[in-house]
Amino acid sequence: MKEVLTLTTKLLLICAIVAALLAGVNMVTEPIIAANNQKTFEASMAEVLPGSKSFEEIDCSAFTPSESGVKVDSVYASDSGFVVTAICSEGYGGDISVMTGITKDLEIKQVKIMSMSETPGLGAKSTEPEFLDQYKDLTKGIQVIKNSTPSGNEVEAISGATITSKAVTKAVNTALEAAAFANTQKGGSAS
Amino acid sequence: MGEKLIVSHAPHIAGKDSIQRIMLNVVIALLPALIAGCIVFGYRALIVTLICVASCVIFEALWQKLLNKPATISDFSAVVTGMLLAFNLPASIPLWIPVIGSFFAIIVVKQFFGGLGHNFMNPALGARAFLLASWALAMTTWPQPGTSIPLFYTADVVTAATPLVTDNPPSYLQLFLGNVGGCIGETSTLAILIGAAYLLFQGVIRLRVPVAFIATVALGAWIFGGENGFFTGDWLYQILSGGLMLGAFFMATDYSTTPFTPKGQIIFGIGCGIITILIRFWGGYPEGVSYSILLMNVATPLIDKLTAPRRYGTSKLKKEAA
Amino acid sequence: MKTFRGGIHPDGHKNATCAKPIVDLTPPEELIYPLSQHIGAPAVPVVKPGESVLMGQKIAEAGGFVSCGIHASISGTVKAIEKRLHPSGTVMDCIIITNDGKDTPDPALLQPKRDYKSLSSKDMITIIQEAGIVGMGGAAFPTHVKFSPPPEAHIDYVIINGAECEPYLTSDHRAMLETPDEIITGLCIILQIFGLEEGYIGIENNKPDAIAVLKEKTAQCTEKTIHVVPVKTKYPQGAEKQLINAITGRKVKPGQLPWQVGCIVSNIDTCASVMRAVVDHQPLMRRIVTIGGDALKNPMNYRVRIGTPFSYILNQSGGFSEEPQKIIMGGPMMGIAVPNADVPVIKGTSGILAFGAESARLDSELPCVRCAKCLYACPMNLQPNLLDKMARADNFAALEKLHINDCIECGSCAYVCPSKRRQVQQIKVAKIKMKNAQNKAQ
Amino acid sequence: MVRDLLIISIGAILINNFVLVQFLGICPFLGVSKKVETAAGMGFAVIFVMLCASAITWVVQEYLLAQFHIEYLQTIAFILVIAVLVQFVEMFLQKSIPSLYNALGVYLPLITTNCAVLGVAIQNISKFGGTEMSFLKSLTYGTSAAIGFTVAIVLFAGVRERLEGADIPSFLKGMPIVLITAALLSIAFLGFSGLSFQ
Amino acid sequence: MKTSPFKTFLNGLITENPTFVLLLGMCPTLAVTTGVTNAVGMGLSTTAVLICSNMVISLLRNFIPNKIRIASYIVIIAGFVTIVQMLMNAYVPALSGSLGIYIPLIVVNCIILGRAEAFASKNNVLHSAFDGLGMGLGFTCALILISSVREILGAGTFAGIPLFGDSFQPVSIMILPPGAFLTLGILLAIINSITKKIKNAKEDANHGS
Amino acid sequence: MNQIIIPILIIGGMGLLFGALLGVASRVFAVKTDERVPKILDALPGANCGGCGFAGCSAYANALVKGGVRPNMCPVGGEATAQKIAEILGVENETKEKMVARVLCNGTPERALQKYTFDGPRDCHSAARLGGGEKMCPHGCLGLGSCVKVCKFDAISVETGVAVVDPDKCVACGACAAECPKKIIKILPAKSKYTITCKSVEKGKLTRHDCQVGCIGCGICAKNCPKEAITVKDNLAAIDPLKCVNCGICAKKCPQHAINHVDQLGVHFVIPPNPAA
Ligand SMILES: Cc1cc2nc3c(=O)[nH]c(=O)nc-3n(C[C@H](O)[C@H](O)[C@H](O)COP(=O)(O)O)c2cc1C
Ligand SMILES: Cc1cc2nc3c(=O)[nH]c(=O)nc-3n(C[C@H](O)[C@H](O)[C@H](O)COP(=O)(O)O)c2cc1C
Ligand SMILES: Cc1cc2nc3c(=O)[nH]c(=O)nc-3n(C[C@H](O)[C@H](O)[C@H](O)COP(=O)(O)O)c2cc1C
Ligand SMILES: Cc1cc2nc3c(=O)[nH]c(=O)nc-3n(C[C@H](O)[C@H](O)[C@H](O)CO)c2cc1C
Ligand code: SF4
Ligand code: SF4
Ligand code: SF4
Ligand code: SF4
Ligand code: FES
Repeated sequence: MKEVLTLTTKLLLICAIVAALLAGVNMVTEPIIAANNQKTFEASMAEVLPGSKSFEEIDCSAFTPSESGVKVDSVYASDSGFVVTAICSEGYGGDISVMTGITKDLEIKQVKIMSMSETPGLGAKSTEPEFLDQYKDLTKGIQVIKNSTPSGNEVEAISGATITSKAVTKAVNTALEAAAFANTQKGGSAS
Repeated sequence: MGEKLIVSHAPHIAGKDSIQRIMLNVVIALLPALIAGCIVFGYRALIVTLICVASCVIFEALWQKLLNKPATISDFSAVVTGMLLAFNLPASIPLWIPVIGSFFAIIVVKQFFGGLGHNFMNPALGARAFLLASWALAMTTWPQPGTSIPLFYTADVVTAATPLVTDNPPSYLQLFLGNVGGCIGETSTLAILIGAAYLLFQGVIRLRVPVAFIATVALGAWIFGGENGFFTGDWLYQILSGGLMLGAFFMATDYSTTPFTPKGQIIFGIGCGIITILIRFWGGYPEGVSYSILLMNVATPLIDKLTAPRRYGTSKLKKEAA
Repeated sequence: MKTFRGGIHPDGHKNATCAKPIVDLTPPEELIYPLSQHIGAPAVPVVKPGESVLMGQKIAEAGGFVSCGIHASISGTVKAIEKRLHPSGTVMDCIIITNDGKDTPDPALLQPKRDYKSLSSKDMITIIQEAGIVGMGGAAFPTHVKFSPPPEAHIDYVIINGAECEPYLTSDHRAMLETPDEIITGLCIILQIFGLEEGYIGIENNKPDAIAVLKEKTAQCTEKTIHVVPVKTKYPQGAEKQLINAITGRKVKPGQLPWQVGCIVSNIDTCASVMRAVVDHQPLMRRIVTIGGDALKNPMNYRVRIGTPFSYILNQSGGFSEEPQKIIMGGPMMGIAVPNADVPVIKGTSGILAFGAESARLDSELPCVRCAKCLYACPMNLQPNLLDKMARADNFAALEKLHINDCIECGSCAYVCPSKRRQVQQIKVAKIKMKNAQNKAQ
Repeated sequence: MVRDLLIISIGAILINNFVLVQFLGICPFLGVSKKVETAAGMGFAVIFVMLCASAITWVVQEYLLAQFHIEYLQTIAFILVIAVLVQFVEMFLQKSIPSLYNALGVYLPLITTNCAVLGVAIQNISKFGGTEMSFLKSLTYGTSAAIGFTVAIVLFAGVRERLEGADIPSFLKGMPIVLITAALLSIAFLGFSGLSFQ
Repeated sequence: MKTSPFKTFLNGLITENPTFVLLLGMCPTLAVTTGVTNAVGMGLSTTAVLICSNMVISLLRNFIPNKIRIASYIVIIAGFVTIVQMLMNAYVPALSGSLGIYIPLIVVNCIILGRAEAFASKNNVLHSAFDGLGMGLGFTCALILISSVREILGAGTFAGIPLFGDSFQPVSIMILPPGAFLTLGILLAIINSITKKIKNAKEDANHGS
Repeated sequence: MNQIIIPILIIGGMGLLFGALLGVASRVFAVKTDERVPKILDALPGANCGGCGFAGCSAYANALVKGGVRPNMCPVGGEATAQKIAEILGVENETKEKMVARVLCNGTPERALQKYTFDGPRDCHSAARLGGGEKMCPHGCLGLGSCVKVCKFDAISVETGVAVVDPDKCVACGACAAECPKKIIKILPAKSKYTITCKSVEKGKLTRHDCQVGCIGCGICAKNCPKEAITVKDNLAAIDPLKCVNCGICAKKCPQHAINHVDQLGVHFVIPPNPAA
């Protein structure tokens, strides 16, 4: 019995000391980490919606996307427009998280892929400006086309990666919807 | 009698079958599909096939030379691998890709494991999967039937996806004759069936695997393939398109990489069928046959182990006491 | 058509001899009688060098119950008892007899024919034992032992094995054509030993003439009902377990002997010898031997005296068309290659085949490609490819699991293998090694 | 709901196979895969441990760590649970099923350091934190991941058994050929990538 | 144990290289070697944890009873890993993002527990520290080697810098899971045959003398 | 302060709980094992050769712990191992004479008559099954190296057609002797350097016919041996290794070259070819 007791005490002691140590370190790093995360996110937002300040999160829990397989993660508003982060789960390799900067007129300013796990050389090309820049200035209801020059509200799919292209577009379309929704809310609250 | 007599264990005679004869028969059986491929895709199909065959044979010979092993290229198995690899490539493939594929097939998948008979994975399909994962674009760019493709080209040539992913599917007759886009060897069901009939006649392959495979795909397609609910699928379309026929008759029957027990062969065929359906209907690839065979290749040793034939004289009901 | 699962279809090569009548061969000057011509203990000589012997006289007696006596097949003088080569390749004690050319029979042979119906089973088995009869289908198991199954045995089938599934061999075929009455009487005797009324003769359907002759003769047989059963032409149709399966549908389970499923199987020539012993007082002195093979000029069927050297027979037939490289006693599938042509015909010699340079050596082996042909061919439902692999690796535990001891060593696997693997050869070696290891463990 | 669980399960077994795609639990995968029987034994041990670990760590996370906002202690808390669990299983096996214990030999303690177990616990939390339903999902995910491990290791062991006696070039003998075999297995599993039931 | 700390260090780096010789810590080895940057990050974090845990465990080697030794070691290791994780999150967030789940998994990296068991629990603090350093750097070097091969072939870049022109079509499979197994397998084969050659040469030299 | 206290309480509490749990479980599931077994296993070389007469090292270790087994039976580990085991067990160790395997045949194919050409699996058991093998002499070495395959110490080789043991590498585990189908390997004291390299008990005339270097039982060696270490029985000479002083006279006198010094085995000394061959 005595043995069990020593074992238990010693394990307790080690656990306690380690826990204390960790708690200490955590107290130091926690605020830094939080600040970091905030900074990265803001930097991204600034990137997709340049020239705007003071982002403010809008509660869009009432919004439901018109298509399935995609959900809105967060919506921020600033003086010059909205930044919507949407996650589409229909990518080739699973979830694709897309951040879209949208002007007040509900036109796309810039699109950024936050995370994805698509095939290198195919779907992964979706992070390149060549593809993403196509979205600039488009509006609601973007269509994906293949093997021809896009016109109007269209983007050309990355060759060999239609699935990825469609998933990204879905996220972007949903972002546009969410922005519109937020706009009405804001408008509503403003009025 | 000057020389001493030879004494050895019985039996003192052997049958006429040989590896060389078997492989040669497979090569012959593959010719109709090659011809069909050339008719559909032009001379480039032939060139790709020749490159594959030549590089497979050369890699095998070089390897054996390098490792001081007896040269066995005369057994023609490398030729079969080369042809089947080519049959799994689009005719428009850049010409350096088949060479790398042949290297992977012969050296990595086959010779690393000890050469003929020791490889557990189908070399041609292993190489196809390797190429597909590496150069997916080139591997999934299928030329339209009848387009002539320059030997060397840089810009994208007009492409069409395999019938499985296009919007307006070709007719059954087109599928049966092979006037559709796809890989070199998989387009013409007719040509493949001619070859398969020859192999069956020669006793090289047995029907167990192909029938189980195709029947499972047909059944699965019928049950799950319909847009209007279960049991409405277009099973005929599913079995005529994609590489199913080529895979079922020529690749799911490869001796080295498929089960040798009769029961195991049926399980293998059914397993291939199920995975094919899974990938075709829910998967990320346009085509499931090759991966289904590869996956079942991996399961083959286990299947063989679990389906060992019952020893003579022991009945089903009574489990062996021993 | 009745048959079993598995098996192979080797080229028969039987046409060369199946139409030629059996020829009686004059015995040579010197005959050699190895003391071990059967399964079991070697026989013990009862004659001394210099002694003169009569034809049919016993020159060695059984060395135990599972053993057999040996009889002089000619009259003459014992020259020596010395070490000579046995067809199996071992050097062993043999009785050498110089032929006086007179064939003076032992007086016992000249007694009037016996009426077997008045004899008891026990008497007949004693007669068979005294006559030195062993199984002539190849294994040379003493027939009196086989005919004395344990008291608990309940025999319902006596099957005469006329399958002759080995390529080249036609001696049983000719015997069925030429001496059907001997065979039928022999079978009646065996049936009487077991107190049965019905007997079976299994014949491969590539011998329609033999089937026809026997069918006709058995129809005339009033004593017992004898069924002539055509079975499919397929090797190893003649193997005991497979024949029993084809004819009765019963399966001899692993480790069982035929009597345990109520069957007794005997070869055609054994059956005829039983008749000659019981009715004619003749001990086992002659047998029918097919000679053939691609190195031989003139394939034949001979009735030869036991003890005749192979070389004598081959020369009498007209010699070789080419220098033989391999000489086989028995069929090419199960027979054994002999070390030289001077070895004598023994009781189990059903054929002598001489192979020339081309067929004497088999092609070199390639790796197994897992074509499964051997699995389909194996009549015992084994996995010869795995047995082969494990035998090479000396993995005895795995071999045990693969039931290596069920293998009847028929060689079907090695015959069909496109990679020319020698599975049986490896199996045979592994069996010995396993026994060795077991003995060591004990 | 069953559909959800089924999708999670297929995802963990086939698409994101722990060993072949996510590289978790490679050490036992390479180490205990010489024979099918031991591989299966190891697989079952892992299934058992993972099932328990998923359940316990989920509870620990929900009712201890999250309650007190000390998620940063996740790693240490989880590994403690796992270590104790494995040691417990080990003692249990040694007493009750000595044959399995002997077969698994040194690898049982290795499950502790099998990153798959900790991996599954951590993934569970990041994927299915909160709500009651997600307890079930965690369990399903944990078990399926372990089944995926078992499937992979058993298939692999089958192939490795077959390699025995093959004429493998000397410089590849041992670990190299084992890794290349794993590479081919992983290539075959690429076939499941992109599988989706949405 | 009269060897110099430097010898201990070399032992970990080369003679008993954890990856190529001991074949430990395979999961991070295979998982994070898609790029050189990740490899360096992983390698150095592991090294840090390894040194610290080796030292502490060596210090406590007479305090910890045998029966709870594994549990104690693991708790200590987990503590250090968590610290490294928090520090990384705070100061190099980009790296911690791409190393993802594998940082907490350093806890279960067999190398660390293995060294605790095999070395730190039997040796003094100085040696343990050097063992940790050697093993850690050995691990790091191995990761860099593997990741270089994979990144160059599979993406055509080194540490993110493009190496080839546009016409280079990378062998993408090399940065997919199969590529990891393949690369490690072939590197091992090469290393094995080199060491064998060296050994043979040495033996021959011995025979000659 | 809570930020520190709570973690300590929770993790500490877990430590407490688990410590207690393990402590209790270790009692409930306690399994008795003799701790000497692993120690002995450590001391044994782990070759699992079976030379000790048990099925591998661990079987021997278990038997040792049970008692009634001598600690010096491992031929591989030799004296040092025996000493260690004796210490672990706390018993006395007795010394054992160094033994070595000797192949009792020197009939290379040029010297011994062949009866046929063998074509089959390269394994002595395989040839032995075919009438005892290629050699006319029923006792001779078949030279297909079954013994080589089973020797875990790489001590046997077949180069000239008969097996030769390297006495330096041989640990006398006896595996080869048990494997040889011809039973011509004997484990003999290493001290005696001269061996009758023949096992033929056939009559002298027959032996001479079959092999140039076979012992014909003439007894010349026995007559010349100063220590009377040689006896002839069944047409075959035998040296008593305990009496032998390695003078080598017998080897010089043997008309058949059937007595050889260990170092000469495997060396091809020239004897005119057998006219009968
Ligand atoms: C190895 C491999 C990886 C692939 N990766 C992706 C991908 O990341 N994204 C994608 O949209 N399609 C990917 N695909 C292609 C899809 O399977 C499908 O063929 C494609 O999306 C439709 O082709 P299309 O763009 O030519 O119409 C991949 C295909 C293969 C063979
Ligand atoms: C040791 C031994 C004992 C046998 N005992 C009997 C027996 O009691 N009854 C019987 O019918 N056959 C017996 N046989 C004979 C076998 O069943 C078989 O007929 C004989 O071995 C020849 O068979 P084969 O030509 O198929 O190889 C025995 C065989 C052997 C080797
Ligand atoms: C593979 C194989 C083939 C055989 N073929 C024949 C055959 O064709 N004819 C025959 O009489 N015995 C054949 N035997 C021997 C029989 O199994 C059986 O031993 C024999 O018929 C018994 O009769 P016996 O004791 O009179 O020889 C064969 C045995 C084996 C193992
Ligand atoms: C019926 C049959 C089918 C074959 N199929 C293939 C195949 O699909 N791929 C391949 O590389 N080799 C194939 N081969 C050739 C050969 O068996 C193959 O290279 C082996 O895997 C080499 O060990 C086939 C051979 C036969 C007899
Ligand atoms: S394994 Fe035996 S029984 Fe089967 S075919 Fe081969 S020799 Fe005949
Ligand atoms: S017949 Fe030959 S090649 Fe075919 S499976 Fe059997 S052993 Fe292998
Ligand atoms: S030569 Fe024989 S006794 Fe000596 S070590 Fe080798 S196998 Fe053992
Ligand atoms: S000593 Fe025996 S086992 Fe060794 S080669 Fe000679 S006959 Fe074969
Ligand atoms: S590092 Fe993952 S199991 Fe060893």
